[in-house]
Amino acid sequence: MVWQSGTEFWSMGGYGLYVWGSFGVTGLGVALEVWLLRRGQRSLLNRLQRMQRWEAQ
Amino acid sequence: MRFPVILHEHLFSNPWLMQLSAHDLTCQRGDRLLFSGLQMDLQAGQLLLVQGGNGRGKTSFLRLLSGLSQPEAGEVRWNGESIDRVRETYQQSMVYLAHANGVKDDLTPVENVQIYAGLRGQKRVPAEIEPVLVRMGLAACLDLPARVLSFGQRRRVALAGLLVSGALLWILDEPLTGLDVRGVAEVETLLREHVQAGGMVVMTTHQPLRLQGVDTVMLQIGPVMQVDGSVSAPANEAA
Amino acid sequence: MRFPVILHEHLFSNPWLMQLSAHDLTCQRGDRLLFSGLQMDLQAGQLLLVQGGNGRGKTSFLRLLSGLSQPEAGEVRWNGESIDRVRETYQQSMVYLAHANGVKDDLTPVENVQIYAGLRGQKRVPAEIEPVLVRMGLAACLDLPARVLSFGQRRRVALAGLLVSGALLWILDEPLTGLDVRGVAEVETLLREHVQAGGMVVMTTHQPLRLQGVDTVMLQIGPVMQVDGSVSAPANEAA
Amino acid sequence: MNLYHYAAPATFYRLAGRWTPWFAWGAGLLTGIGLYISFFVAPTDFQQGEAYRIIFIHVPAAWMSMFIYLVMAFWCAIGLAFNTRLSFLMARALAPTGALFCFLALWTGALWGKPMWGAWWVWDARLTSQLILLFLYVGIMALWAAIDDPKRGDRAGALLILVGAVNVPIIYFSVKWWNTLHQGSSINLTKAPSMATIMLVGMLVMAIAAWLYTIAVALVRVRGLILERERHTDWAQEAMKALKEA
Amino acid sequence: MWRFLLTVIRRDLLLAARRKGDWLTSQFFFVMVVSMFPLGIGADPEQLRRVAGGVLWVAALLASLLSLQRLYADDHRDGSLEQMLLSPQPALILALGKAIAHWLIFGLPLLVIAPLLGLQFALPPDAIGTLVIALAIGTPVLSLLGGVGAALTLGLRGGGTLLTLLILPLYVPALIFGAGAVDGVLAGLGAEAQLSLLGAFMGLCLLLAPWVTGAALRVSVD
Amino acid sequence: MWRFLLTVIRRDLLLAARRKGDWLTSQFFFVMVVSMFPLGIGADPEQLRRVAGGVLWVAALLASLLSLQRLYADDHRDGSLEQMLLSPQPALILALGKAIAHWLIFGLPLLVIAPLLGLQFALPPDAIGTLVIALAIGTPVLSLLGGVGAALTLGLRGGGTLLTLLILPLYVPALIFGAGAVDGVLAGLGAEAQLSLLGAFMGLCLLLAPWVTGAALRVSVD
Ligand code: HEM
Ligand SMILES: Nc1ncnc2c1ncn2[C@@H]1O[C@H](COP(=O)(O)OP(=O)(O)OP(=O)(O)O)[C@@H](O)[C@H]1O
Ligand SMILES: Nc1ncnc2c1ncn2[C@@H]1O[C@H](COP(=O)(O)OP(=O)(O)OP(=O)(O)O)[C@@H](O)[C@H]1O
Ligand SMILES: [Mg+2]
Ligand SMILES: [Mg+2]
Repeated sequence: MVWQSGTEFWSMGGYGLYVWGSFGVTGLGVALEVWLLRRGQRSLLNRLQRMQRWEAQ
Repeated sequence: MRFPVILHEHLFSNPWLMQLSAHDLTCQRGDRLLFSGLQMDLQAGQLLLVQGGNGRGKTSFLRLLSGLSQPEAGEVRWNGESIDRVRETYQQSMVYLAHANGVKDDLTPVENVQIYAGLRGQKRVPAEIEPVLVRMGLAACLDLPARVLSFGQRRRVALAGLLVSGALLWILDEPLTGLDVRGVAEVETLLREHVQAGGMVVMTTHQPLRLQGVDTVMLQIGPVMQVDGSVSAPANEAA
Repeated sequence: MRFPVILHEHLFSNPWLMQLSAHDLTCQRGDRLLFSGLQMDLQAGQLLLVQGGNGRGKTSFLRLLSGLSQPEAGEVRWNGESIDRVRETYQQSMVYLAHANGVKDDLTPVENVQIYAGLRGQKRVPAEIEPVLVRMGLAACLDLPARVLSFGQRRRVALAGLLVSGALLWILDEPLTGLDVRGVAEVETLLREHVQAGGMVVMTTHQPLRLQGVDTVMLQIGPVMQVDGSVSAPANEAA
Repeated sequence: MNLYHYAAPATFYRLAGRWTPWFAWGAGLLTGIGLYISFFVAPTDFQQGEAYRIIFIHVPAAWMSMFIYLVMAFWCAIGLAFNTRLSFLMARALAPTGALFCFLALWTGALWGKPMWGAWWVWDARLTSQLILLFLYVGIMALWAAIDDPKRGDRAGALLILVGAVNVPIIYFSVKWWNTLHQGSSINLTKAPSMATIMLVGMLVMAIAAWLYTIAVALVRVRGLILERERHTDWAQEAMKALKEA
Repeated sequence: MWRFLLTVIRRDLLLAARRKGDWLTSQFFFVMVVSMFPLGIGADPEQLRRVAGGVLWVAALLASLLSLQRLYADDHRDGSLEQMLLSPQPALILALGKAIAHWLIFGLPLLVIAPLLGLQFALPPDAIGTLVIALAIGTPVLSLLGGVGAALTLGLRGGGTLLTLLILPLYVPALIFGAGAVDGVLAGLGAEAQLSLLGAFMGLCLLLAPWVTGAALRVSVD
Repeated sequence: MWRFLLTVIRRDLLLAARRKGDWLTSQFFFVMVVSMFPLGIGADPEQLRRVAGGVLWVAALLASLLSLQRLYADDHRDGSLEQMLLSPQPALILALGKAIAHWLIFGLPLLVIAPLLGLQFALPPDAIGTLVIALAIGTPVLSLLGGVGAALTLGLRGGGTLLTLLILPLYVPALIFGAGAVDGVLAGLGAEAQLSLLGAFMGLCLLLAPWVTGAALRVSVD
């Protein structure tokens, strides 16, 4: 095991800001993309249905 | 004063053999199906009048015919061959007048027409062009920049361009917009002369046209419209 | 379906007292004198039909009336006062439809009309606007960007803008361009309703108009034109 | 095997739906393993301290951003040559993820650079060409966003991507050249001197995870695009019904 | 009058929102011009820091020019400018509304991006702070003065380039004070004097520019 | 085909001549951007000389962008682009003709002005010579690549700024080799290598760009 304690893990030898900044933003970016994707899917479905109903008229 | 229309001076041994046809054309704009399965056949010496209400797809159809846009399905043929394959010959024999005039604001009518001919590979000197412009009623504006011309006068410049092209097939999208009564009469004469000399015309208009003696084919896009608001069934559309 | 035209909802205690007149108007464009000494007088409940061939100066005249350009000599008066002096009241009661539609390509018809009204200081919710657009035959295009509309449909959006404005005086430069037969009939109805309700209209067109029952005044700019090409003497022009 | 069969939208839509979960779960699993290696297995670097752990994101992100662009260019070339609509959709589906990785490479690089070089940013060849790649991605997506007509968007975007694909290597070498000519190596992009095998393994695991993630996301996106384009067809209507029930 | 002003602003914001991403491109242009410079002049951080203020300001001017070209031109072409001028409110209000909308779309995002670019050029934090303040005071000047130029060149052949020609000289004071403020901080001289001059210039523009723009618009549609 | 190519070129030159002074404004823009810099970054001659190559090249890129916005846009709007595409010649020739005309109008005058500006920045004569040669090789690249961007963004919302976004990154090699050549001379390293790379890049563009532009034009009017 590399880490002796939780605090040591979070401080990353003084580089915590940089390391967690990198991993954090990466996580955020991926989460954002997945979220946008899901929302996009849902709104696409709604839009398609609306258009279908409209075309049926 | 009448000047002869300069007609198919080029290439064609016999214009009477030419033929334009559309096979199963489908046109979709955005998510809207404008028409599908449209058939059309036009011989030399005929005029095709495309009819339909606003937004039914007349302009879209003419753009397909001219090759500017590609159909969703089906194809347009010139003498039996897809226009994509014979693009060069086809475009040599065809002119297209759109809603927009294609007139450069900074050039005079004469220069506009001259360049129009040049782009089609023809050399025209002003002396050849001026009579045509005079015939189109622009005698007083020969050396004004097109910018200052009136709405109808700009349309006339575009029409003059067609005339000097000597093309066999004219595709005209509402050529009468903005023309005064005399301009309309002049265009009617032009159409008659062109078709009777073996030319072909595809055109749209919302105004009444007097085309006595012209072999006219009708093509309805979308439902037929009566003024009282009733709508009859589509004619050429396999909806 | 018919929806009432929203007419002069505002300010005017009695629209029937309004009057638009032109006094000794002279218009020069470049080195060309289009007309001079032109007189005109229009009362509420009248329609002024401005006639003349292409490039005679109809558009130039309407722009003078609307205050967009300044005459070389003479003046335009609204209720007896120069429109330069009463610009605000005048513009409140007037709408002007030019050759260009003033329709924003990126907005939907509803938004276009809404903004048009907003610029005139009026708040309109979509529910008020949609019926007007439907009346103008745009039911199927309410939420398309205007960019994809056809030529005639864009003109219809501009006309709908006029309708919701509720203005008393309409200045219309060829309102019929690009409209199909049903659109023309619709505009005729609108004009009739508007004038008969005490509105005023100044308009040009090259197409025949059926205006039975409308108090119509004619104004000829330039020589009268016959289709056979003969030209009769100018009517209102002191050339 | 008939390739055209798989290129048919309906078939591909169904296949993509079947594959997506596998890729997604694979990505999740490998990310877990990769993160475990990055933080709990890989030892501290004797030169850079703990800051070097950024490498486990930085390098996969940088790789992906470049690779995705190449894949897009490949699909566009196929699309233009054979007029297969599906290929353009693939390019469209990949671009946002490519841009994301490009941004992440820049971001993590900047965060790495501050402790290592004392500057968030230097105008080094790699960094600069990465920045330009981001500009290209953004340009492509802006072009797509500006064109409503899907067919026109497909082709215009494809032309731009191909022009970019010719240009990116030229840009890279030109920047590299420019940099080496101008300044002495006051700052070097030094690799960790001896990359321990375990670091390499961690990076590879993360890179594969990024791959699987990209594929999963792109498949979902391409399914949406297919559905949108084909919604007039019968199968698409049925698929929509099925989706609504789910 | 308020309804009119608000409609003008809301209209332009709506148009910007509708053209997805379009409004962002002028910010991207800013970023890109700034990033081009190191490629042109070399990567020496010391040298970059010294030119940073000037480069950022010049890029801001250019970006504003680019977006200004379409401030009135689009409306003019499709006839909606005439319609706006025919509305019952004075043209002054129209000009003010358009300038405000332009600043919201163009200037505000610039304030957010500028610090990041400052970092790329290795500017110290206090210089970055000054840069942002200077931009906050200076970008309204760009929108206001730019409106004058856009109105004057409306519908002229070559309007876009002519605009540049007319406007860039007028921008000079903003450029000098703005870039000067940043350089002042870098040189340890402080930036108050430059910033207050910039503020005074902004006030002057706010008073005069809408009025001139309105008049120019009337002339342009005649 | 020659008649067509010549007509296209002659047409654009005629249009430029007719809009008196308009074509010169993009040169003026160039001059002005370059002159703005000393205002922004201070007047130290040593520093100015060092940034001169980069500043001149960046200004040339920006000036070309400005003029490119209207390369096809005007023709598209008034319908004459469609007419040109409907002429019997391939769109490739059209694109080539437009690029040549653009270079004659934009690039050629630049070659005349650039030495004067070089003097302003206290460049030595040999550096100025290299600058002119580099511009002579590099400006056709700007016209050719720019044509691709102009064709792709035709008629789009925010075409002008979008064009910038698409094209500036592609210009990077021209910028680097061009500015590098000048700096190479200043540093006493010679410029042959940079110039020949620039030449190779130009050749590549000449081969590919008209083709892509033609395809893009067809796509854009569809
Ligand atoms: C914003 C800043 C940065 C950017 C845009 C960037 C970009 C890149 C790119 C594009 C690669 C992939 C290159 C390849 O595979 O050939 C890469 C790899 C790498 N980068 Fe960065 N980088 C940045 C900062 C840094 C910093 C600060 C360090 C370390 C001090 C670093 C260390 C590495 C290492 C070790 C690799 C792996 C090299 C290899 O596998 O060949 N990078 N970076
Ligand atoms: N992206 C889109 N989404 C939905 N509908 C569209 C889209 N693009 C075009 N359309 C519709 O396609 C039609 C195009 O019509 P077109 O211009 O061919 O009509 P037209 O018959 O020439 O009409 P007009 O007589 O007014 O000139 C319009 O009804 C328009 O609303
Ligand atoms: N600078 C100028 N020099 C000479 N003549 C000019 C100049 N500017 C405009 N004209 C002329 O003034 C007239 C303007 O006409 P206007 O646009 O008012 O005509 P109109 O009656 O509306 O015609 P249309 O029916 O075609 O719309 C045109 O004949 C034009 O040639
Ligand atoms: Mg039409
Ligand atoms: Mg008129």
